[in-house]
Amino acid sequence: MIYNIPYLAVVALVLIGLYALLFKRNLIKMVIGVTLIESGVNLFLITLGYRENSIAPIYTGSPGGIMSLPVPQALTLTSIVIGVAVLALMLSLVIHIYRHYGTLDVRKIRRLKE
Amino acid sequence: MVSFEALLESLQTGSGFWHPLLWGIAIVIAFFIVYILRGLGNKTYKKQTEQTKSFLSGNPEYEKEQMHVKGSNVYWGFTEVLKGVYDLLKKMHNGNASDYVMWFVVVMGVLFILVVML
Amino acid sequence: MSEGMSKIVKTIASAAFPFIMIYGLYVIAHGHLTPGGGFQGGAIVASALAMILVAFGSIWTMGKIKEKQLSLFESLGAISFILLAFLGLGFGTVFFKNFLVDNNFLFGMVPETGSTFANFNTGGVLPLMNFAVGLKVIAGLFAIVLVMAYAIHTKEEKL
Amino acid sequence: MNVPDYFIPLVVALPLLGAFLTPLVSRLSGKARNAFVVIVLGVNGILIGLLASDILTNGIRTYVFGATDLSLPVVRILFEVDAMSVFMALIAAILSFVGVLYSLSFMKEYSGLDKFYTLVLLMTAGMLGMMLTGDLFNFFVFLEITSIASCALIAFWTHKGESVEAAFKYIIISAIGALFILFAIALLYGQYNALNMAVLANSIQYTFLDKIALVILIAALAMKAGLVPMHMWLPDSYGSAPAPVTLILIGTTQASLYGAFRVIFTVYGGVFSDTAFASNVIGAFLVILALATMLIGVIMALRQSNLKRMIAYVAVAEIGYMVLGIGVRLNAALYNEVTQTVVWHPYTTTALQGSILHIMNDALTIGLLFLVAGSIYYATKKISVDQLGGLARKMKYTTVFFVIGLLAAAGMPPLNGFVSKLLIYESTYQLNPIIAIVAILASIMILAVFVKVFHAIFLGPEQESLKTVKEVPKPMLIAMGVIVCIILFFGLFPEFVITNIVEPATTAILNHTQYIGAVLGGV
Repeated sequence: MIYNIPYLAVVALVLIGLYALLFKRNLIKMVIGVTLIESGVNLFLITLGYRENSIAPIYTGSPGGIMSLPVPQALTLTSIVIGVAVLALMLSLVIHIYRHYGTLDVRKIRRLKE
Repeated sequence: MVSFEALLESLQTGSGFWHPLLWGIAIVIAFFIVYILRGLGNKTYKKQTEQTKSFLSGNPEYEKEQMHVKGSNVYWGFTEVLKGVYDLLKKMHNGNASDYVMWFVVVMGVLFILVVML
Repeated sequence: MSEGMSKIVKTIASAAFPFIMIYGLYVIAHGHLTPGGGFQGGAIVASALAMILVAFGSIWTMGKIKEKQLSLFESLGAISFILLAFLGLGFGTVFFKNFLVDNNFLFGMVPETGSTFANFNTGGVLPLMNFAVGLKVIAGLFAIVLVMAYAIHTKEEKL
Repeated sequence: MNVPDYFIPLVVALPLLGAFLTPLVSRLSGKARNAFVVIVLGVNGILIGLLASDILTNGIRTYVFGATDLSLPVVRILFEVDAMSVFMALIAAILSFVGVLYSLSFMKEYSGLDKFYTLVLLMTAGMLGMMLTGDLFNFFVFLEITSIASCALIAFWTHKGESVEAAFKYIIISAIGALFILFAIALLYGQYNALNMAVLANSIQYTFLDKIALVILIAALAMKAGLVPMHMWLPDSYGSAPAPVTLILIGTTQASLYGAFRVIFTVYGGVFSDTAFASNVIGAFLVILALATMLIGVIMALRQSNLKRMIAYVAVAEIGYMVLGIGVRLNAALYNEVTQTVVWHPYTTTALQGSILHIMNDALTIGLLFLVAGSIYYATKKISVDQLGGLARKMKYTTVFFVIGLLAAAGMPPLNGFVSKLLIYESTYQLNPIIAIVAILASIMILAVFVKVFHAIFLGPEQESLKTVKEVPKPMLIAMGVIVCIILFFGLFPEFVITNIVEPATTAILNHTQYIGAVLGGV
């Protein structure tokens, strides 16, 4: 059971992120929702790479024994880098939207519809 | 390089075929027929007579600029008949970013039920 | 934010800045030996720069460094990364080939397999790529933060 | 023609290098930058052409990054190029080259052009990476690169609120889609310890987690490709972006569609050739969504007054035709009790051929129509069909291009849309006549939409406000002319195109064992 807690956290993070995206009206909160989903997925990747009683995959002065998988960590890092870029882009777009619309309410930012 | 014969092969679709040369000939013939028909009409066409004026059920003709039907009005009747459909679609395309995500979740849910549950 | 914060904050930020900077550069330089590398170290350095930005205000920072210079550094970092990949094609016949490894010259040592002590002079092109990525990340992240801070400032001015 | 191995990474690396060199080159002068970008994309197009001619005759090829051999296939980054990949890469090459050529004069009066061209090159690199990669995680990375670059390009006109709004919606959709794709990739990785598509396809078991991964991948890629009811971002972003950006955006949506092809027919190819039931269910679902896509696309297009939005809705409808091929292929799978295998009717292959050919045709025709809309905006600064009229008097080349585009989009012979749609109608009719009827109806309505546009914009008397309108400059006309030439070629010589490009692509996408064998050596 204790090993399932990270997976439960993943599900919780993704669901909270989706909740924020679906039901929160503030654009900043929607952006936070996206980053929450991203954290959930990253946590999932990291958890997949863990092996019981393993050490970090660094050879420098390592005590020996099982190492956790380095590949998911590399994937997570890539995903974090991409996440930073997406986050920066979303926030700058929010700044621009606020300038044009004077509001951050997602229900009022609907000039493009139908 | 591409040989010319390779270009001219015909496409078989099962119940029909497509040959570039045949189609080319057909288009030329069609243009020829159109030209002849136009020539037939051209003979009896006389400029600056009653014949060239349009007849609008006896109503006076407006200036050409006023007669141009604007883009939004072209399919007025069609959109009027399908008003119910359009109202539904308008409700669907409401431009709310949250709803865009909601549709994704809905489709994922339906596919989940179809693929995993069944 | 545009005016900068109090004298205390400015002094402490100036004092902390070199340490964070050195730590970030350490992480970049040791990317091939420890967890870390170009992006992580670059993010640390960029956060140090962001601290200075918050402490001293965006106008002061804009006076010191322009966004154009930053984007120049950013593209230099990206170009050196891609060029290293292309050099792999030139020297080793394969794209991204680690052509520097095993030459006993620059980062050319091959470490023993298994648990060893850190030998900085290993890794082939990896440290160089880390430097390139680090440069790009420092410039890129700082440019983003700077432009955002400046954009908020111009908005305040308008109202 | 045989090309050396390094052409494969060069195709992606060259635009990437060009993208980062562009800010430096543009410090010299604007002309130097323009020439540089055009040369980079032109050379890249030639490379893709050579690579395509090699792959189409000699078959599948792989390229391993950073090593000469594939000692560790599970970890190494790998490009795997088959006929389907190069088919898509050809589209990307055409679209990006024409888009840049067009923007030479279209974007002239705007500032920040070095960033514009950098982003265009980045987007091209990302698009090509998605099409050529043989690794699911790489696919995700390139998908994100493409999304970020294209989002920044959609918001290029930051002085317009609509552009920024569309870009925000686009990035939300892209981020969610890409994150869920990453989640699905993680599910697959956790089970099979591999990210390589060939390795995954070789070892996939269709367990419970695989089913979830399939659901997520199909839904997310379909959203990125713009399938109803997840299409709403598409008219927003297509309608608000600058015209050349829209042209390249078509390529990115089709790259996502290519991802769906790859996932369904390659990664899950082995699953679907063992069990017919799952394939039938997903196929039926995709067919229904494809039909809805066609109908809703055209019905919404009919009442638009914004020209670019209208074409964008027609683009949505065209996506339906492409997905229809996948759906029909999956739905018509039959389990043969005697031989214990899944068999397909030959017409499903024809349907898939039609769909794959339609990917190319859609890129060309819808792209041409967007370019025409951009030309009209460039010449008149108006985009609403209500404010336009009588433009045929002033812009005769543009009018001709529009007529060709509208006939091609509606599937009139002898233009390219006819061939692919004919293949789709004939093959889907054998599955269920209703599908073909709906497809034909949608085609007719596309014609109706464009006849309306043609009447409203080009015909009629000269408008008072449009007296000073001039024909657009030469680079834009050349860009449109290039597309028109390709359209005419595809329309006149369909058999040539189908035997030489589309059939190899269809065979490649359907033959997942060959794809696996290229990496694992004929397991």
